[in-house]
Amino acid sequence: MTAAARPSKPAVVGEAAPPSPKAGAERAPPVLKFEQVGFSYDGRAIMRDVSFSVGPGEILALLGPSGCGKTTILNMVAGFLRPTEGVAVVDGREIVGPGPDRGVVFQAAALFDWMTVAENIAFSLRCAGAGKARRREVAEEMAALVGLSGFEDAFPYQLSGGMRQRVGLARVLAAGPKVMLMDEPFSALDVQTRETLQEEVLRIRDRTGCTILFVTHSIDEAAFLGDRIFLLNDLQSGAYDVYDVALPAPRPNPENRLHPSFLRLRETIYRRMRH
Amino acid sequence: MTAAARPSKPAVVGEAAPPSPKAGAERAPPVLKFEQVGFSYDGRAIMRDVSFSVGPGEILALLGPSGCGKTTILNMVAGFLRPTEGVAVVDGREIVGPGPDRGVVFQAAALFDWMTVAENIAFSLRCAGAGKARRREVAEEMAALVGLSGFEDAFPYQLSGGMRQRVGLARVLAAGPKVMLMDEPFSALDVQTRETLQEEVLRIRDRTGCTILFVTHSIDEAAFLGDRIFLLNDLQSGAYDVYDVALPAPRPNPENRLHPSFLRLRETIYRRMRH
Amino acid sequence: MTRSEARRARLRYVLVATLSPLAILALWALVAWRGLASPIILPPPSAIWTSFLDMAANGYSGVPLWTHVAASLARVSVAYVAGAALGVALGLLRGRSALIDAVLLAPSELLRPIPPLGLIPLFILWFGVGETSKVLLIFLSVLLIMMVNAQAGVRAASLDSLRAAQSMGANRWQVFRFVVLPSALPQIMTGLRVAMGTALTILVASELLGGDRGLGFLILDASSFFRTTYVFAGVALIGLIGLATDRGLAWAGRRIVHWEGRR
Amino acid sequence: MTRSEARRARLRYVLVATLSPLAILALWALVAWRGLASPIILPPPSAIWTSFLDMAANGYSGVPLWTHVAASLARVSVAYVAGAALGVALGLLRGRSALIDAVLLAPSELLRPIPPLGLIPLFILWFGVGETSKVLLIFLSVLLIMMVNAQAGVRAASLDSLRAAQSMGANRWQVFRFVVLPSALPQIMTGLRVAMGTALTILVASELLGGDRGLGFLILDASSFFRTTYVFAGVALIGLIGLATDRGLAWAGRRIVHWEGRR
Amino acid sequence: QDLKPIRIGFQTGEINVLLSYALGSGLFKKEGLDVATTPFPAGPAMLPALAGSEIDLAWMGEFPSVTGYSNGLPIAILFMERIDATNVRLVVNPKAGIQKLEDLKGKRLGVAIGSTSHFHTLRALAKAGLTSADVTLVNLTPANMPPAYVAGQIDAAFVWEPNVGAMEREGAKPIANTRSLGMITGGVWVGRRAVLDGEPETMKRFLKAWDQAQKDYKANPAEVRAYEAKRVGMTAEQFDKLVEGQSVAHPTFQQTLSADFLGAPGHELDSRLMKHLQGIGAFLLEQKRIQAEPKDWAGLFDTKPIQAYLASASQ
Ligand SMILES: Nc1ncnc2c1ncn2[C@@H]1O[C@H](COP(=O)(O)OP(=O)(O)OP(=O)(O)O)[C@@H](O)[C@H]1O
Ligand SMILES: Nc1ncnc2c1ncn2[C@@H]1O[C@H](COP(=O)(O)OP(=O)(O)OP(=O)(O)O)[C@@H](O)[C@H]1O
Ligand SMILES: NCCS(=O)(=O)O
Ligand SMILES: [Mg+2]
Ligand SMILES: [Mg+2]
Repeated sequence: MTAAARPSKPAVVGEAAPPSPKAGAERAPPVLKFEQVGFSYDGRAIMRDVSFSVGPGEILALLGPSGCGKTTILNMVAGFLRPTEGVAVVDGREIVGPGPDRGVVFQAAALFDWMTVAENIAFSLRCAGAGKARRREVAEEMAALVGLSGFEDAFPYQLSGGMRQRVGLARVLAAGPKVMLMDEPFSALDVQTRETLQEEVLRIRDRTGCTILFVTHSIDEAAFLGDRIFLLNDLQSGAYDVYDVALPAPRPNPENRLHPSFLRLRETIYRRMRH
Repeated sequence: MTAAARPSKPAVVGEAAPPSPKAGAERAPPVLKFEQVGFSYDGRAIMRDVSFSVGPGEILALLGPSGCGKTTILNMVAGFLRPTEGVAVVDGREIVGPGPDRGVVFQAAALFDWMTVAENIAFSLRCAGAGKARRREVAEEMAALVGLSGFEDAFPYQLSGGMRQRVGLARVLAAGPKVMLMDEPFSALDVQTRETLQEEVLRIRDRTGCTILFVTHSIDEAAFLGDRIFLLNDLQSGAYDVYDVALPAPRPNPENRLHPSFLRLRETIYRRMRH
Repeated sequence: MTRSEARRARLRYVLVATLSPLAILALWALVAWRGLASPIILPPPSAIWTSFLDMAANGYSGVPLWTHVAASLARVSVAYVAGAALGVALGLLRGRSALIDAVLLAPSELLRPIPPLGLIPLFILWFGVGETSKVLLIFLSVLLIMMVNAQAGVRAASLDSLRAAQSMGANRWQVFRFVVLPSALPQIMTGLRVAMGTALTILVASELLGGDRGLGFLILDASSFFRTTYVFAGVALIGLIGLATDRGLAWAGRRIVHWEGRR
Repeated sequence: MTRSEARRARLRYVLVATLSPLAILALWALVAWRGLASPIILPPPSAIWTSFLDMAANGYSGVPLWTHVAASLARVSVAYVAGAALGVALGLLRGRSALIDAVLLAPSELLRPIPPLGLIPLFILWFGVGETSKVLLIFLSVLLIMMVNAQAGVRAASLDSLRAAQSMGANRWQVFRFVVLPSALPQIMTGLRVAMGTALTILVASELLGGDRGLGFLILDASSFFRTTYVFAGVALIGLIGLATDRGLAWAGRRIVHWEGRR
Repeated sequence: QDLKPIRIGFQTGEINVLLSYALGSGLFKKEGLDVATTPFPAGPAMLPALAGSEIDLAWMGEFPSVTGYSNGLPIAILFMERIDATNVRLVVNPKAGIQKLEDLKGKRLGVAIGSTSHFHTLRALAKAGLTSADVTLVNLTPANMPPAYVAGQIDAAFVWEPNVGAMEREGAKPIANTRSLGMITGGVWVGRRAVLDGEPETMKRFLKAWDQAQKDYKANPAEVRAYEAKRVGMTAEQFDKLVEGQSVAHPTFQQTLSADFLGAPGHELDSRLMKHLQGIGAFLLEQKRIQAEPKDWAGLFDTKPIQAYLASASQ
């Protein structure tokens, strides 16, 4: 079954999607492109025929059932896994491995247990040769951003689950990559922290123009953050939908959470997910 | 500041709470009781003066900001940590260590990497001396319950994040302890799976009469599952609120999600959490 | 990495791993052939091979070569299996119980660095000059190494998995068997590899305890009679036994600890 | 566990750990005093102490005791530090690069089980009868053990942490330094403990390589002259050095790998 | 006839012509002995075995017998099994420019400190008017001397077969030996006191068998040597050459009781062997390898079994 032949598309698919609200993004060549990508773990195919592309500065939210392949898609973009079929392209070049242009917020935080919070956050700066003072400065700034001021010198095993998750986020924000791959980055956070950070992500995107792939299980979150929502129903048979999110700019505005088109989209997707 | 002196209690506190909807539970002596419990990690106090009790068959939902001490409370109930002040009591006896009467769904799954999914699920049966066939039977049944049929012989590292989390849940359901301590058990699950499992948890409680402490960041989830909601605002200064949830029985009814008192409670708590 | 890429990588690995010792052998043959080293100290590989064939055909000091090999293998394997089993058990116990650790600490750590040569007189006194002494000497060094590794391995057990087991009703023994042991396996497997090498090196010292068979005896005897090519042949046999067992253990380790580094 | 409980537990540990060797010593003294063992072979602790004092005052074979100790410590420490550094580096490299692993596999695994006694003639030929040979012999065994441990340690690096480092711009060296090395540390620390014990046992063999000072020489010499009390005193010194270094390494290990088993 | 058990320790690194023959040809069995042998790498390793009553009789060089006795081991020398006039030799590297003992000054000498190699070396130096301060003594085990020689690490070495032969094959030239220095060395049979005193019949049978072995050796050397040659894996020619090189003599029991060896009964302290052993005692004391010389030197020899055997044989 090819993408074109798939039935019941409630919204436009892939590149044919209407302009995203991020001005100017639609004209530029895509930052990221999957072309009929398939993937198998040890010979067991878990996805086939996945094609999509993401423009510069766009946020693509990935929604889908547990185990459908969201993390696997992120891993292919990050360059940790190679598609077993098709090609994955970033900035016009086939992805052959990980690189600092693509930062990853891992589903399970994946912190360096042997480094303090500050050292974890400033890791990319250390790799780039930044001095001690500069690293500390950035670490403190980022820790404050994710609400971890005062924990800079704690080790990961002294943190709660949600705090670990926030270090994983801060670490990537500090690196400021061109493409951010976020795998359920807010799943262990309370409502307030979560909403604050959602707004923060939008602000950072607006400021830096970075492109974001955002995996979440929260339809609200997908709709509030995503320029488009990629709903992965059944990647094994190559079935997925793409929804356009039409919310007024500036996106970070909390009012958007009550916008009628927001509520409508939420309902549509909820129905679709429960079948 | 003692619990009694705390200001702005929008609802009733601790034991003084009105009868929970679980019939007959209120008269029985509490299964679980915290009396002015305080806890410090390496001398750093993270909570003080926490008192509450949970009756048999009751579900207490714990909501609170990331890092406030929810996991720590569960760890004390489980017997992994000893209160540094006050006493924690289960079934009338002070908690001195872990026991099979209290099962834990860990925030980070904590699966046994060296065992297959089936072996993980049937672990408690193995400890209790159950035979191979019985263990396989229960493992398959529980795997089906959490939507992991067909993955019985996979190892944890071959699963997605949400699948791992479900194994952690299935493992405790298979053990069928008297008290279940669930630490954000559905945080990595999609809406559909999540709602199915929420209803399953309610059904199990109704069938077995077990008592459940349930940590979540979703207000919806807390309200749908909890007989009471324990809102931990600032445990460091001993500040928390308890809300009663009044929903018609049978609880697992999906209609409850649209019940007016459900929606009202959700709104109250949301406001309170965002201040 | 696709399957065919993986197969090709494995092939290249085996190729390089085979060529590397062959290159050393070739260099050695060249040095010997050019007369750069006295043959009584570094005989050419061919002479060693000749001596090996001689021993294979006629034995050494009246005992068939395979009897020597079998005697040594028997000693090493009995000592190794027993030492590893007890060492792992005690090491895990030490890792779990501060009391047991405290009792065993000083005796075992005082003993571990002691050269086998220093223990030989005592072993003769206590266990005689027969098999017991020889096996015990190897046993002891395997035991002490495995104890260190197993105990260190215990520290790798994650707090959460220990807690999970306890709260699912595992008793002390079950926590041990199902959580502590598997968590310690990476270090135990490494310990098994190191201890096997040490057991083989101790073999020679143990055969200083008297006796007229075994590879250790063969090497000692040949070297005291200055039969260098026989010394080399014996040493090469020990090396090959070591290489084979090590590859076996490493392979088993990868199989057994299949989950390591997979997340 | 509260602070005072922890303090009490630590105290009890130190107490038991001190009493346990003292109990053995007392038993030994009793056996010797009751005449249950020939004093020529199992001399009473007091006789060993006397010999120790004799050596401390008058030296052994005309060389002050501390010169023997210093000579051995110098050899062991140079060999140990160099062997551990190179062994860890090569082991980590082998863990990360299949090519390097393939090249080093056969040579190192053939060499590891070979008894030092089998290598001595070659070492004399190549490196003479001076310090170089002795240090190299110890160096080699430390190197080979550390290589096994470091390489095995690499497997403990979690996939996610390696990936995280790469995607944050770490180059090969930085991945190595900041992820692979720390992940391998638990096994490296264990290796350091095992290798120290082995280095001390090899000391005796290395001092067969010529020379008339060092604890190994002292033990060999005293045992060939059947001076059992001196053998025991020398062995006890090596044991104590081993115990002390081991406790140091274990303590350092717990400090360095502070995150192990904490989740 | 019931067999008397006896446990014998021998050295695998030594040339045991008569023992191999006696064992291999069944002489012991014929005399009513049930012999169990235990191989050892060298003499010192036998001392703990004697102390632990693991063996009853042991063949060893005279050095370890003195150290054992001085350390209070309840042992005594039964008889001198062989005397090696040229087994221990001083060999030198011709390239080092050493022609005579005096030329050793300033050279590097391989010795096994504390052994008869060391003892011989000091005598040789003394003969040339030198002391150990005039040379560099390099302490090496005998087996490590040939590699050290080949590697140019030593200019000379004073040591026994087979190591000395190995150096000679590499071009080293002998310039002194036991005989040329007027010394003696060799191998002795040492027994545990308990056996020597408590098992006279066993001792008699052992000595009878040994006497026969000596006679057979004289009568038919080639046949007797064949057993040991086979054990050490040499051809008859190779083995003959090695034995000739040692200039070995096996004193008869009659000679044993002469002043050259253990001395006539009651005159042990005046014998030449006793003087030699006392010289070793003094040397070991000077080298601080023993605490004190034995108070009762005479107890080191026990000729009663030989006397008993000779008495019964002459009947
Ligand atoms: N092992 C530890 N050592 C020291 N401090 C710790 C440890 N575990 C938790 N803490 C601290 O205790 C506090 C509460 O942690 P806890 O895990 O109970 O939070 P939580 O409410 O479960 O948070 P989350 O929702 O993020 O999981 C945090 O400030 C954390 O830093
Ligand atoms: N290392 C692996 N080996 C084998 N199979 C794997 C591996 N990792 C993932 N899988 C399988 O691939 C499928 C997709 O996994 P993936 O982690 O991409 O899911 P996901 O969409 O991220 O799920 P979740 O929301 O639960 O995190 C699952 O069926 C899982 O079993
Ligand atoms: N040839 C050496 C014999 S012994 O002195 O070691 O007994
Ligand atoms: Mg995932
Ligand atoms: Mg938590």
